[in-house]
Amino acid sequence: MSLAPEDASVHRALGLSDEEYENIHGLLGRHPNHLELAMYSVMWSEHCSYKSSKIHLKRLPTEAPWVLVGPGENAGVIDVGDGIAVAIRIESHNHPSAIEPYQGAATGVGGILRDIFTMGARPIAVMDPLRFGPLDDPRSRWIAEGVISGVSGYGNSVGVPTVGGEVVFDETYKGNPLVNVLAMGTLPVERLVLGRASGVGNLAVLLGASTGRDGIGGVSVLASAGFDETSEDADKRPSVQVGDPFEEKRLLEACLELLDEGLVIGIQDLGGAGITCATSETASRGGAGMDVDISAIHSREEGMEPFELMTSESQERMLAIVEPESLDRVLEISTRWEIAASVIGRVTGDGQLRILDGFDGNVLAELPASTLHDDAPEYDRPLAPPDDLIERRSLDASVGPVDCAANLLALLRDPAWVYSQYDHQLFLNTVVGPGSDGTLLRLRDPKTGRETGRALGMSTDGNHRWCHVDPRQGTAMVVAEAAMNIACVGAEPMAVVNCLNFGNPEHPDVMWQLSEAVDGMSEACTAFNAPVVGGNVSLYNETNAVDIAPTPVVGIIGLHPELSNQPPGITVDSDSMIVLLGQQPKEDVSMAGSLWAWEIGGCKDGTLPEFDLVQTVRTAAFVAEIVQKNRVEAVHDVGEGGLAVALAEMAIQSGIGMLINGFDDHRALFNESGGRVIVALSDTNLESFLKESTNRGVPVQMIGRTGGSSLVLGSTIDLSIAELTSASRDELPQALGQGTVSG
Amino acid sequence: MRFEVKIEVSPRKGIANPEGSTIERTLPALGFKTAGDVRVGKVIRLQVEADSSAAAKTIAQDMCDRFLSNPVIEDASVEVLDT
Amino acid sequence: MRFEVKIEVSPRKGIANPEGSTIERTLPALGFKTAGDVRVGKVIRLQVEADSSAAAKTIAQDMCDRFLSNPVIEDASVEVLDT
Amino acid sequence: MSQRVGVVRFPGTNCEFDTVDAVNELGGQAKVLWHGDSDLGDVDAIVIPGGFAHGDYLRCGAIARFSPIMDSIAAFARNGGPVLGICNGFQVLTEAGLLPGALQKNIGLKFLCCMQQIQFVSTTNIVGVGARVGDLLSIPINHFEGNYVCSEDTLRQLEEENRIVFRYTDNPNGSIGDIAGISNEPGNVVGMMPHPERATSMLLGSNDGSSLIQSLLAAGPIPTA
Ligand SMILES: Nc1ncnc2c1ncn2[C@@H]1O[C@H](COP(=O)(O)OP(=O)(O)O)[C@@H](O)[C@H]1O
Ligand SMILES: [Mg+2]
Repeated sequence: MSLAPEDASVHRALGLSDEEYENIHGLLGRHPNHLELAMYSVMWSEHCSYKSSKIHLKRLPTEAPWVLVGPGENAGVIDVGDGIAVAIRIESHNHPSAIEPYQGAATGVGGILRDIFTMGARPIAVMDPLRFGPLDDPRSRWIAEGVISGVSGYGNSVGVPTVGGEVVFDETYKGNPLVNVLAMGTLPVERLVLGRASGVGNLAVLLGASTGRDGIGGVSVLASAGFDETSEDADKRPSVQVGDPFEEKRLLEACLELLDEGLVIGIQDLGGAGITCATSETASRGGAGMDVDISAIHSREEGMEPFELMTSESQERMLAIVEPESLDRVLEISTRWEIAASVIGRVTGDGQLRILDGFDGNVLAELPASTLHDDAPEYDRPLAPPDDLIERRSLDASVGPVDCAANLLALLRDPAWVYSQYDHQLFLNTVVGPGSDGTLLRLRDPKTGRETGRALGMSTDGNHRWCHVDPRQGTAMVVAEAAMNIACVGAEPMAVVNCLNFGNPEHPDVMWQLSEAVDGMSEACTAFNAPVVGGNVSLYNETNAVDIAPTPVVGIIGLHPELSNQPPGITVDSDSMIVLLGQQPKEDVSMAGSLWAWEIGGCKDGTLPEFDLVQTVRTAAFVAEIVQKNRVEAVHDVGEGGLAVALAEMAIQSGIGMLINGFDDHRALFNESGGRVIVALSDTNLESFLKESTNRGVPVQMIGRTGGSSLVLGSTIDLSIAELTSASRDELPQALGQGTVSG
Repeated sequence: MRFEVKIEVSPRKGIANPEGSTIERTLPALGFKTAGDVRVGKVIRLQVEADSSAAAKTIAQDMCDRFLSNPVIEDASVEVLDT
Repeated sequence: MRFEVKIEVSPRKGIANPEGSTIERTLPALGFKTAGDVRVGKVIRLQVEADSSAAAKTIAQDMCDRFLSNPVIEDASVEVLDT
Repeated sequence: MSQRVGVVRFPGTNCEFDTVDAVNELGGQAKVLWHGDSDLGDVDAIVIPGGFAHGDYLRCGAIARFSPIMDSIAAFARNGGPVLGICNGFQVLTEAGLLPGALQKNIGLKFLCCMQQIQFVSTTNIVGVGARVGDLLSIPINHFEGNYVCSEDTLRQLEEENRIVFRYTDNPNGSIGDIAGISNEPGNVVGMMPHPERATSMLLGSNDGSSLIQSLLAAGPIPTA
């Protein structure tokens, strides 16, 4: 093989620093050639190597007796009893979605699903926490509309229901949307497979779509460059990938059939860094090496260069490691599902990843497989809080143009227009779908389909406002909010996955945010006894050198132990009592980080309201229990927009008014002090409920009654249900449903 | 003046075209053994009010770039038809 | 010989064309005040192996009638392009 | 009685197992039929379930209708065998010419997944056993192309021959005449956009779909002219 000594420009153009280049030189004991350099550059990119964040992620709690697979594999896996395991993972597709919103989101869904079936699980749910620039910005509308259509177009067609998510609009995401996608699947515990290649002589079979020039260098270009309006997006055009949900569906069914028949030793999806990543990861995890025949790769275009084939991010491909005896059957199943299959590799015993032109042909690259990720750089980047932190925290976020009724109308936004575009019912598991707090899915045996009488609660949550004000407490509050959402459908937390969406890690304040967020997440996950089983880090979320507000997003999963009927939901009956659970804030509670402060008051800083994590854990446990026992008629947690928004949502969905006493100023109505839940129940049950709640150490307060056709909130708000409804329901269809332009 | 404009939007070369490839895979089963390289695009016809044919083309081109296609993955051609 | 064939499939006159009408409704809001009468169709390009251009057209027409268009809602036109 | 129900699976179908579950739950015996086989085996009825057969590329159902199993289904239908197409299944039946008309994109150009109210217009078909004209049902829809279109002649014929099975009470997709489902003339072939299998348990919000599936199980072959 020809080893050309490198001139400095090549590795830099590929995004490798001089130091990283020296490192490679040392590992190989010689200068790498271009192909080798390309392989290191994709594998050592931020996206694949987590080089800036790894050192912090180690502080997350990751263990519990029910955790079967923690972070580091394609997906986290937990044991939920009855021989059933649940695989779960979340990922970002932020940068691709900024350029081609539909395909960016579509391929985001496709990618995360492969992470799930790679583990041997059938994906049964997707969730899509989405964040866009403001609705009055045309390009942000275009991105939002495209992304939502992309999730819908791909998710519905591939046949996995999208059962929940978030949709947030804020200035901070203008130019840099956040498109995170979570997927969950179930599998019989004994079918768990891991992405490893072992057994010298075993074959690596590339399954699925042909390899084209999609996302060549996409890993480095798309994941490590911010977008500014001056640079022509055109440069990044060839990197866009197009998703094919039909190919994915066939690939999924074929892979599940291969797994059912026990035909694969290991299996790995092809994501970022394509074949380079899949071959090196499977080989090094299995303590093996691999010979890869580049001429065997089925490609979409003529004349593709080896480095293109090795780094292409073409979608809908998988790499299966099979014994030679099984090959015929593997090919038979592939043919039945109309899936292309090529033997592209052989497992070897020497730990080397060799790229060959024909198994007996020229050696194009040769490197120790494990060096591509085990030896990836790890940085302890400088971190520091912003210089003006103290000053910022001293601001009063409660000032602004107070008009409580008008403020309430302005803060309402029903996401139904979004989730009604998603099939959220497929597989007949959706007991509580999008539109309440958590989602609740029947848990059925993945082998027999038999009901277990139990259910899985899920929610995704993020809050850039809280995290901007205080990334540590803000992140803890986000985890608590997620836990409270699933408590509202009767589920107790078991595990968390997270997507850390942050700005440029070369900025010390961004690294500080990330580090603080990790600590806040650790504290809260420990308190809820919900270890982190997986995650994803997305950095360089910036526009014109301005970083986004820190946005850690968590996905939580928990169990409802005994499901006999639908949980109460957020809709109330007439003439019920309304009770508020959880610690009530003082009159002068801080408004910092609240939706009101950002959208109405215009102040983005201050100090977050006090947050009692221990009390919140206790309240969440109590809420889960009363939901399981059907003790209440309705339940809804207080989140964004505070009590006023939560009550309005209940009134709108029920079509029934409320009369609430007290809460006479905007602080009381819109503060976002954590850990509070609204419940509705009948008069006859009230007495005993209040007593029990107090006995359980959960503060409780009777605040009003349902009835009539208006929401009367203290002395400042008296709005008809009709008015509230149109303010909330019409906004998204009016802004996004009428067609959008790219700007 | 009113001009009839025809806009053809097609997937860029090198970009995957799942619809085209699926149709292509189907053709042999229908007895069309001799066809291949299928690409599917969109064609949009509309009327534009403008002072001249050139002005109509400019309007249609703008519509095309900002609304009807995404140049990142699609090529578009605009044609003002004789009337 | 290989011929490049272009097939245009368009919504039948008299049959509602939701895509066209939506674009039409949308255009004014996006600042395109001067356009109307929008119809959205498909264009399918493929290669056909045949002895002559006329033979290629026959094959493509057959494909079109049996598969590529649905006469209940669509009209189709077939064109063999010069090569 | 049509106890044994064949549920057709094309590549891209995704509601086949939900349909199997619903049929089994309601006392039938469902089995999945692969689109590439032409033998229907011993089945008393066929359901073509929802999903995206062949990715719904070109047009929904356009590729599926060429699958080997479709000729057998056509023959089965000609002999009066009960055939129900749900959602994508309805689209396949129109493409295959077993039902008239076509299904276009929703008028709002968005996919729609939500509960929808429909009303029985005709009960002289395989889903109408035990039902009365005017009965209201809440059944989810889940489609992008559910906007039924046909020529005026066809519409008149459907009306005259009492072949409109359901109409929406609040038309979500622009369907001509608010049509949510139709049948062939004898009533043994029915296509409908709403998903009855998704409305078979109060735990999931409605069981109004159960009666339709029970009707299918109760209906025998219908004599054809
Ligand atoms: N992008 C989306 N996709 C699917 N469901 C969504 C989306 N956005 C919001 N939802 C659903 O709408 C409901 C309300 O969302 P949200 O206001 O974020 O809830 P909460 O404040 O309780 O976390 C939830 O059930 C959520 O899953
Ligand atoms: Mg909530």
